[in-house]
Amino acid sequence: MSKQAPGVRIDGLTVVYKTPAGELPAVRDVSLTLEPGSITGIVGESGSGKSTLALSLLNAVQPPGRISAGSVEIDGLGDVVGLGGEQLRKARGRHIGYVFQAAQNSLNPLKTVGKQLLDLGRSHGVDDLRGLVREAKELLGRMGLDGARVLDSHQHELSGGMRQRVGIMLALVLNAHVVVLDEPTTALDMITQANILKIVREVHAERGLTTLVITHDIGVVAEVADRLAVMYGGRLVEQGPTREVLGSPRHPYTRGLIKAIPRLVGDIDEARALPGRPPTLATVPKQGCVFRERCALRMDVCDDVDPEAVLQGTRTVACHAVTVKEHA
Amino acid sequence: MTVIARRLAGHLARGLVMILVVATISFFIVRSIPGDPVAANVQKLIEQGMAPQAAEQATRVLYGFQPKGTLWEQYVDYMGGLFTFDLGQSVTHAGAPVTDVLADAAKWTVLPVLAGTLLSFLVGIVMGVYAAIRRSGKLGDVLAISGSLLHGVPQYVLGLLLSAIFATLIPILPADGPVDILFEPGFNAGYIGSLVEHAVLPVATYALAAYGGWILAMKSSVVTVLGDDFILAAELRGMKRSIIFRYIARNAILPLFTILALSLGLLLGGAVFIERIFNYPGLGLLLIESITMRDYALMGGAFLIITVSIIVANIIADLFYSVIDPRVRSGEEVSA
Amino acid sequence: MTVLLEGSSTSAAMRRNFWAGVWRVMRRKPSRLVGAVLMAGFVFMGAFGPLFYPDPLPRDVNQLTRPPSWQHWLGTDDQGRDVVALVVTGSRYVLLAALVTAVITVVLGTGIGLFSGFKRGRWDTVLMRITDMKLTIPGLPLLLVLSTVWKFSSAVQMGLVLGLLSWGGVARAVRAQTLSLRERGFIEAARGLGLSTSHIVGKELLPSMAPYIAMNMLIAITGGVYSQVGLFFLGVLPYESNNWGQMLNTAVFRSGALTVPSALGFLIGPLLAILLLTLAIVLVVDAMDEIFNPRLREE
Amino acid sequence: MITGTGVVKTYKQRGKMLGAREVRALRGVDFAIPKGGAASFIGESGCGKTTLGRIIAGLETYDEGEVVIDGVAMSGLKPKERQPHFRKIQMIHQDPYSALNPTRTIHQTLHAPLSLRARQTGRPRSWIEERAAEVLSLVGLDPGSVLARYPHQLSGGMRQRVVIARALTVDPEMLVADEAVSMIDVSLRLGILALLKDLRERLGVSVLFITHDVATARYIGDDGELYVIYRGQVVERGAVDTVIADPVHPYTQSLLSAIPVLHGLEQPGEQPVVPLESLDESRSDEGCLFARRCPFRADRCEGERPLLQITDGVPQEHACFYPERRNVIARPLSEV
Amino acid sequence: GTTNNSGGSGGGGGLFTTIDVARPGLDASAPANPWNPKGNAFLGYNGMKLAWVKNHLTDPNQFYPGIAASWDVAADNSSITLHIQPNAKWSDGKPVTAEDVRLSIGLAYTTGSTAFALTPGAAGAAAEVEVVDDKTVKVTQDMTNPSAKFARGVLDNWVVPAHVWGSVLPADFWDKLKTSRGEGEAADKAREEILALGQKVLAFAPPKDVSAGPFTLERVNPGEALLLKNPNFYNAANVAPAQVKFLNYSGNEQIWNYLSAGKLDHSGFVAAPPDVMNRIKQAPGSHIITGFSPVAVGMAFNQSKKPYDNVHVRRGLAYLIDRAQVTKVASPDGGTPALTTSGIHQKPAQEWIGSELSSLEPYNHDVAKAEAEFTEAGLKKQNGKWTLADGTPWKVTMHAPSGFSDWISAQENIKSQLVDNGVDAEVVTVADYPVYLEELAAGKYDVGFWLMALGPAPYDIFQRLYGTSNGWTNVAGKVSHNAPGKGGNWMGGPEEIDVEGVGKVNPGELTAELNAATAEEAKPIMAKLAKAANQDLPVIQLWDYVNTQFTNTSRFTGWPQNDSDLLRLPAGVWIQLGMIKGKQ
Ligand SMILES: Nc1ncnc2c1ncn2[C@@H]1O[C@H](COP(=O)(O)OP(=O)(O)OP(=O)(O)O)[C@@H](O)[C@H]1O
Ligand SMILES: Nc1ncnc2c1ncn2[C@@H]1O[C@H](COP(=O)(O)OP(=O)(O)OP(=O)(O)O)[C@@H](O)[C@H]1O
Ligand SMILES: [Mg+2]
Ligand SMILES: [Mg+2]
Repeated sequence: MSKQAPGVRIDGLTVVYKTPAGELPAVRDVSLTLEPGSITGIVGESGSGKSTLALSLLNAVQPPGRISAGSVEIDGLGDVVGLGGEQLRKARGRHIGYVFQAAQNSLNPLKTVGKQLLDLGRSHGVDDLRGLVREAKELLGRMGLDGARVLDSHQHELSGGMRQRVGIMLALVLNAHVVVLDEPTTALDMITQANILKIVREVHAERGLTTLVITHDIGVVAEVADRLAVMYGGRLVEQGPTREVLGSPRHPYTRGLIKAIPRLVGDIDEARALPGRPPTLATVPKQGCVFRERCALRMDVCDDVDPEAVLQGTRTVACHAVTVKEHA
Repeated sequence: MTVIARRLAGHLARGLVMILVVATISFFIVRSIPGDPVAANVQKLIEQGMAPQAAEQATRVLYGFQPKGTLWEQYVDYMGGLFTFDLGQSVTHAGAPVTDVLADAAKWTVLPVLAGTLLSFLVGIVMGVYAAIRRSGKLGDVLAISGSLLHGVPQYVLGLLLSAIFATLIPILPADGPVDILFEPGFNAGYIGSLVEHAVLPVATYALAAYGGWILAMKSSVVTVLGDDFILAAELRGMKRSIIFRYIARNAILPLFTILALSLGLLLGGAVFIERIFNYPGLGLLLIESITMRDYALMGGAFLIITVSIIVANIIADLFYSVIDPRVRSGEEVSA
Repeated sequence: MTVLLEGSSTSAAMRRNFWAGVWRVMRRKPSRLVGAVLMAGFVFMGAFGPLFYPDPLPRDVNQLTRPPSWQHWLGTDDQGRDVVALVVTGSRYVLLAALVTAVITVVLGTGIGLFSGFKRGRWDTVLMRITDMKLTIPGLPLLLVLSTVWKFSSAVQMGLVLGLLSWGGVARAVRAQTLSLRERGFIEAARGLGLSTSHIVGKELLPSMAPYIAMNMLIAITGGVYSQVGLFFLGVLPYESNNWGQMLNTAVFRSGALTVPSALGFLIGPLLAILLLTLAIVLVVDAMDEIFNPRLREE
Repeated sequence: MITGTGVVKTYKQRGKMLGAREVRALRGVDFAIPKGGAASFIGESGCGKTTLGRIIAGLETYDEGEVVIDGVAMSGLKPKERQPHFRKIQMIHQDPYSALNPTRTIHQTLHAPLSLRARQTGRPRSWIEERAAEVLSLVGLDPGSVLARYPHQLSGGMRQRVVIARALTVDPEMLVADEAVSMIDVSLRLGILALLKDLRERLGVSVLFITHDVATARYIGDDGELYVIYRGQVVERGAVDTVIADPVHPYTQSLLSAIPVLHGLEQPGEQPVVPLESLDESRSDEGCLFARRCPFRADRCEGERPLLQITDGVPQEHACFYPERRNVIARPLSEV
Repeated sequence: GTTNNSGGSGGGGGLFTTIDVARPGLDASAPANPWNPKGNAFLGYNGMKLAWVKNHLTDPNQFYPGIAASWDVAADNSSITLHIQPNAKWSDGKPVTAEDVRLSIGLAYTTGSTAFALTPGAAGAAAEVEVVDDKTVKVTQDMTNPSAKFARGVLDNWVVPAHVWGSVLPADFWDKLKTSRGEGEAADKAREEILALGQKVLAFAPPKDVSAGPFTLERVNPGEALLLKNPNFYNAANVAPAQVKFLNYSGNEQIWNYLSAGKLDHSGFVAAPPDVMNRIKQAPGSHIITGFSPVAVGMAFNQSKKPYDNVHVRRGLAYLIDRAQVTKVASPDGGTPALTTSGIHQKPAQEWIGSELSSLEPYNHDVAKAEAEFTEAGLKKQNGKWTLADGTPWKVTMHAPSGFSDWISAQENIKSQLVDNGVDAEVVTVADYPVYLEELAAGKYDVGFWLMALGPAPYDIFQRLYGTSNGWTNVAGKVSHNAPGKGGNWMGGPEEIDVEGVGKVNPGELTAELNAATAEEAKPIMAKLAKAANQDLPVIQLWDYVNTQFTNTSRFTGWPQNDSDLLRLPAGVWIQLGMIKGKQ
C-alpha cells in the first residue's frame, strides 16, 4: 500500500542455547533472504530450529538462548541483532509483526481483545486510539469476523481459528510490513486452516507485506509460500521457489521428506518413511553434515565437512553429494 | 452475573453446612470433656479459705444454670440458639453472653490478622515477582530460601524472636495489650497512635509468618505465567514493560486467591500463639483462657467463631476471584 | 534364557543407576548435601541420641538456668540439666511423634486422595466435601479444644491425633494429581490392558506421585513437630520432662528467657533444633523432584 | 467383528451447584468393523471421533444404542464381564509420551500386561521375556537396546511403536489409533502408518483409525471404510478411495477441499468448494445439523434431519437430501 | 481531651501503676461488680469491704478498718456490732449508711459467704442482721454451730451502694431469708429462690461505678484499667495517687518484664526465678518486701494405694527427699524449705506449739534412714532398684496440674532425687487445677501435691489434713468419718492414730474442736495434731510459702516493712490507710 514492502536478509545466523552440556547451536550459520513482498515458507521437523530462527528475526530469542553470530538486516530498520532496549521494542509490532504458534494462548486471558489492542496502541505511542480500533475492526471484518464483538471478547470466548485471526490482526494493526507466522495453523482443523491460509495470502497481497511462514506441514507452505526453505538440525539444507523445490527436490532430506508425506491420491506404496530419527539439540553432529546419519547418499566427506550452502540457479542446496553431482 | 450469584448461593449453602458441622463437633467435644467444673470449683474455694458450705453455694451461683435435659435435647437447644446468635453463657465472664465476649475479642484478632495478611500479601507478591525474575541469580536464591524458611518456621518461633528482640532486648515496642489506657478512646491521635504502636509486633509477626508463603506462591505463579505464551506474545508485539508487568502480575496473583483462605486459616490458628506471646486480647487468647479456665461455652464459641471467620474469608476470596477472572465469570471451569 | 538374564540384570543396573542419579542430583547443589547431612543427623539423634545420656539426665543444683558456657554449650535448664543433652534426648519424642504424624498424614491423605480421584463419582464428592471441611477447620484451635478431651499420653498418640487432623491437604493434592494422571494415556492404557487396579495404583500412579508424596511426608514431619512443640509451648499438654516444646514453655514462662539473658540458651536450644530441622527439610525437598524424575536425575 | 447401532453419548457437565450443561457428543452412530478390517473416522475437532473411539475401546460408557463385540452385546454385561471383550480392542493414544509412564522402563511397561497374560494362560515366566522381545521386534524395534530405557530416551516414533507393542502384548483383535501419528515427526509418520498396515496384514488385526487428516486414512488399507462425522453424526460412509474421489455430502466436500494443494506436485481439483466455517456459535439442533453452514441448503434442510442412506447413483451412504457428487481434490501433476 | 500522663512521674497526685496478680486477663466488658469473678471492682481501690482481714499469724480476727470504722465483738462471739465510718461517702456524694451495709449483706447471702450462708447448720453463720441506727449494724451468730471466725466472716464482705444495687434484691427478700432459716419445703423453696438471685447479682452491671473506696473506675480496655481518685473518700486527704492504672497480664513472664522495666509501682506476690529476681532488683527504685504467707505445700499420699498405706514407706520417702534442694529448684524466692512436717506453716508454728516443734522428727535428708524404713516396710532392693514386697516394680507417680510450674519443677526434682536412690518415679500432669482437684478427690492418683497449713485459723490449718479429704465431715458441728474412697476421702488415713507420748487420738475430731476453740484452747490440740501429722505423715510438708512483693520507690514511698501484716492485703488498702506518699 503506502509503503514498499521491505526486504529481509539473514546472514550467517547462529543461535545457541545454554544446556548442561554447554552451548549448543539450535540454528547454525543460516543465510536467507526474504524478498520484498514475497511469502517465504520454512519447513522442518520438530526441533529443527524453526521457531528459534523466527524469533531471531525480532531479536527475541529467549534465554538461555542467544544469537551468537550473524545479522538480520531489515530494510528501514537495519541490523536487528544490534538493536536493543526501546529501539528494539518499538521495532517489534511496528515494523515486524509476529503471529504466534496457533497456540490458544497468545492473548491475555484476563483482558478483552479490545483492551489489549489499546495496550498495544499505548505501548507504541499511538495517539489516535479510535483510529486504531477502527483499523482493527476493519482488519477483523476483512478476515470474516464481527470486529466489534471480537474486541469485546475474552480469549476464552473465541474459537481457535478466531484467536488466530485476532493474532494476525494484532500483528498487522500497527502497519508492520514484515510478518512472521510461526505454525499459524497447527492445532486448527482442516477447514479453519484453509481459511487462515486464505486470509494470510489475501492480507499479504493487499497490504504489501514481506511474510515468513513457519510450519512443519509442507502442505501449508505449498499452499501459501512463494519460496520454500527446508531446515534440518539447525541448518538450512535447501531453499528455492516452492514449486521447484516440491517438484524436484535436490537435497536428500527434502526428497525424503516429500516422499514421506501421506498423499490423498496416487499410489500409496510410493510413499516411504525416512529411516532413523530426527536429531535433537544434543544429538546433532558437532561437525560434518547434520543429515548424514539418515542419508542415502552419504560420502566420507560428510563426516568431517559441513556442506556449504551453494547457489544453484534459483535454489540453494547444502549437500556434498548434490554439489559433486552438479560439478560433475 | 448469574454465575457469581450461583457460586455465592453454593458457597453460602456449603458454608452453612460447615458451620453446623463445626458447631456439632464443638458441642460434642465440649460435652465429653472430663471433669466436673462445679465440684472442682468447690475445692478451689475451700482452699481459698471459704467454708465448704459457702464454697458450694458460691459455686452454684457461679455456674448458675445446670445443663438440663438429655444430651439430644441440649444439642437441639444449642443448635437452635445458634440461629439467634446465642452461644450460651460464659462462666468466667459471669453474666456475659458468649456472643458478647467473642464480639469484644474478635476485633482484636480479625483486624491484626487482616492487616498482617494485607501487608504480607503486598510485600510478598512484589518480592515474589523479583524472586521469579531473578530466579537464576543470587537475589532470587536469597529470596527463595528466606521465603521457604519463613514459610517453614512456625509462627511462635517468629513471635518469640520478635518479642525477645523488640520488647525485651531493645524495648522499643510494647507487648502488653492493644492500647494504653491513659488515652481516651475515640478518634484522637493519641489513642490511635497507641493502638498502632501496640499492634506493630503482632501484625509484624502475622505478616512475617505469611510472607514466606506468599513469596513462594507468587514466585511459582509468576514463573508459570512467564512461561505462558501470551507474555512472550506481548513482548513480541512490542508492548511496554510496564504493561507486560501488569499482565504478569494480574495473571500471577489470580491463583493466589485460592491460597488466601488457607493462609487466613493458618494465621487465625496462629493467633493462639501470637496473642499469647504479645498478650493481645483476641480470640486466640480467649480460647486458651477458656481452656485453662474450663469455660466450655466460651471455648466452643471461640472455636466456632474462628472457623466461621475462615469460612467467610473463603467465600469472600472466592467471590473476589470469580469477579476478577472473566473465565469464571462466564461460567467456564478453571482449574486453579 | 538369555533374555531373562538380561531382564534381571537390567533391573539391578537400574537400581545402581538410581543411586548414581541421586548422588548426581545431590551434588548439583551443595546446599542439598548440607540438608541431607542435617537430616541424617536428626534421624540419628532421634534413634540413638538418648542412648548417649543416662536417664535421668545428670543435674547440678548449683547450676540452675545458667547461660551458655564451655561446660554447657547451651547452658542449663531450671533443674540444672545440660540443654544440649535435653535437646538431644528430647528429640526422640518430638521426632517420633512427627514421624507418626507424617506417616498417618501421608497414608491417609494418599489413600483418600487416590480413592477419591480414582473412583470419582459420588464417593469423590463426599470425600472431597469432608476434606474441604477438614481444611477449613483450623488445625491448631481444634487441637487445643481436643487437648481438653484427649490425653496425649505418648508420642505415638500425639502423632496419631496430629496425623488424623492433617491429612486434608495431602488428600486434596493427591486427588488432583490422580485426576490429572488419570487423563494421561498410560493409566488409560493400563486399564485397557486389563491390568488390576492394584497394579495401576501401586505401580503406575504411586511411583509417578512419589516425589510429591515424599515431599508431603517431609512437610508433614515439620508440621507435626511444629504443632506438638506449639501445644507443649502453650502448656496445654501433659508435662513431658524432655521435650522441645516443654523446654520452650519452661524457658519462657518459668525461667524468664524473654526477660533475662541467662535463660536464653535454654530458649535457643529447641528453637535452633526446630530451625535446623526446617532448614534440612527445605533443602532436601528442593532435591526431591529431581531425585524421583528419571529425566532430571540423569541430565 | 464389532458393530454399533444408534450409539448416543451425552456429556453432562457437572460442577456447578445448579444447572448442568449438556454436550451431545454422539447422536446415534452406526458402525461395523469386520475382523481384520479397517475403518477411519474423520471430522473436524470436537465432532465426537475420540468419544466414539473410546466407547469402542471400552474406555467410555454410552447412553443409548448398543455395541456388539463378536456377537455379544455389551450393555447387558457387568463391568467385570465386559472387560475380557474390550481387552481385544486396544487404544493407541495420540500422544505417545503421555501414553507411557515416564517413571517406568520399557521393560517394566511391557512386563505388567505380559505377566498378567502369563498368569491367565499358565505360561512360564520365561515366556514373558521372550514375548516382550517378540512384540518389540514386531513393531520394528531392537529389544536389546530398547528394553532398559525410559520413555524419554526414545524418539516420538519409537515411543509410538512401544505403545503399539504394548497393545500387542494382549493379542488384540483390533487397534483403535486415535490421531496416532499427529504428534509424530513428518518423516517418521509414514513408518507408523506402514506398521499399522503391516500388522493388519500379518496378524489380521483390524484397525480403527481416527484422524482429521484424510490423507493418512488411506494408508491403513485400500479396503478400509471412511466415516465422515459431523457433530456426532455420521454424514457419509464408504470405501476410502471412493469417498475421496467422489464426496457427496457438502461437509465432506468442504473437508476435502480444505486440504492444501501441493503446488508443484499437484494440480488443484476442478471445483474447489469454498471451505466453510461456522461463524454462528448458536448451533441449531433442528433439521440438518450442517444446514447453517451449507452453501446448498434448501428449506427442507432446516426442518428435517437427513439420515444416513443410500441413494441412486451414489456409491456410498450419506446423510444429505441433495447429494451431489463432486471431485474437489487435487490431482498429481503426473496424472494431469 | 485526654488524661494522658503516661510517665506517671512526679510527686503526690501522680499515676500509680500496679497489677492485680490474682486476676490475669482483665475483662473490658465486665461490670464494676465485686461478685463477678471478672468484675472490675479492684479490692481496696474501688471495691470496699467492711474491714480488711489481716490474716494475722495466729489470730484470724484481726482487721484494718474499711467501711466499718470500728466493731464490738461480744465476748462469747455471739454478735458483732459494726460502726460505719462517720464521714464515709459514695463517689456520687451520697453518704454510706447502715442500709447500704444491710443490702450488701443481703447480696452476700445470694452469692455465698462464710457468715451469710444459707446452708442449715453451717458453722459460723449469722442468725440476724439488725440496723441499729443510720451508722450502726448488729449481726448475731447462730450459736448452734458457732465459729471462732464469726467476726471475720462478717467483716470480710463487700459493701455496695443500696441506691445503685437496691433493685437487684426483691422487696420480700428479707422475709424470704427468714423463711429459709426454718425447715421443711417452704424453707427449701426460699433457699432455692435466694440462690437463684445469685445469678442476677453476678451479672449486675452498675451503669457507672459508684464506689466508697479511694478510687472509682474510669474505663477498662482489654489491656489496662484506669481508676481515678474519689474525692468523696473518707480519707481522701491522705490518698496520694490521682490515678491508678491496672495492667493486664496473661503470664508471669509479663509481670517480670514490667518489673524489670520499672513500670510498676507495686505488684503482689509473683514467683520468679533467681535471675529474674536479680534483674528486677536492678531496676531503679525497685524493692522487694517479704512477709508471711499462710500456705505451705506438701506431697500427699493416697493411703488406700500400696505401698503408701505403710507409714514406713512414707517416712522413707520423707528421708529420701532433700526438701532444701526441692525448694531451691522449684521456689527459691517464694518459699522456705519446711523444717519438718507439722501441718503448720513454720512461722506461726512456733507460736502455736512452741517447744513441741523442736521435738518433732525433722526428716532430714538421710539415705540410710530411708533405706531402713523401706526395709522395715518390706520393700526389696533388687539391682539397685526398690520393688514392692512381692517383687513387683514400684514407681512413684506424682501428679500435678499443668500450669503449676513450681509444683512441676519440684516434682521433676523429686523424681530425679528418687531415681538417683533407686526409687523409680515419674511426673504426670493434668490439664488444669479443677480437673486435678476432682481427680485427686476421686482417688485416681497415688501421690499429689496438696496445699496445706492454710492459716491463720487453727481449724483451717488442720482441716487440710484431717478434714473432708481424709474422711471427716463436719455437719452442723457433728463430726463423722467416711471410709476411704467415700465422701471425698481420698487420703484414706486411719481414723485413729496412736501418737507417741499422747496415745490414741482421732485427729478429725480434734480438728473439729478447733473450730470453736479460743486461741489458748487451740494450742494443746494443735500440738497433738502436729505430732500426729509428723509421725503418721499423711503428707510430707515440702516448703512454706513466702509472700514476696515488689515495690518501686521512684514515684511513691511509704511502703510497708518486711513481715508487715499489710503485705497480705492489696496495695489499695495501703493507699486508703494513707501510708503511701507521693515522692516529692
Ligand atoms: N529454552 C531452551 N533451552 C534449551 N534448548 C532449547 C530451548 N528452546 C529450544 N531449544 C532447542 O533448540 C532446538 C530448536 O528449537 P525450536 O523451538 O526452534 O524448534 P522448532 O523447529 O520450532 O520445533 P517445533 O516444531 O517443535 O516448534 C530444539 O532442539 C530445542 O530442543
Ligand atoms: N469428558 C468429557 N466431558 C464433557 N464433554 C466432553 C468430554 N469429552 C468430550 N466432550 C465433548 O464431546 C464432544 C466430542 O469430543 P471428542 O473428543 O470426541 O471430539 P474429537 O472429534 O475427538 O475432537 P478432536 O479432533 O479435537 O480430538 C466435544 O464437544 C467435547 O467437548
Ligand atoms: Mg516451534
Ligand atoms: Mg480427539
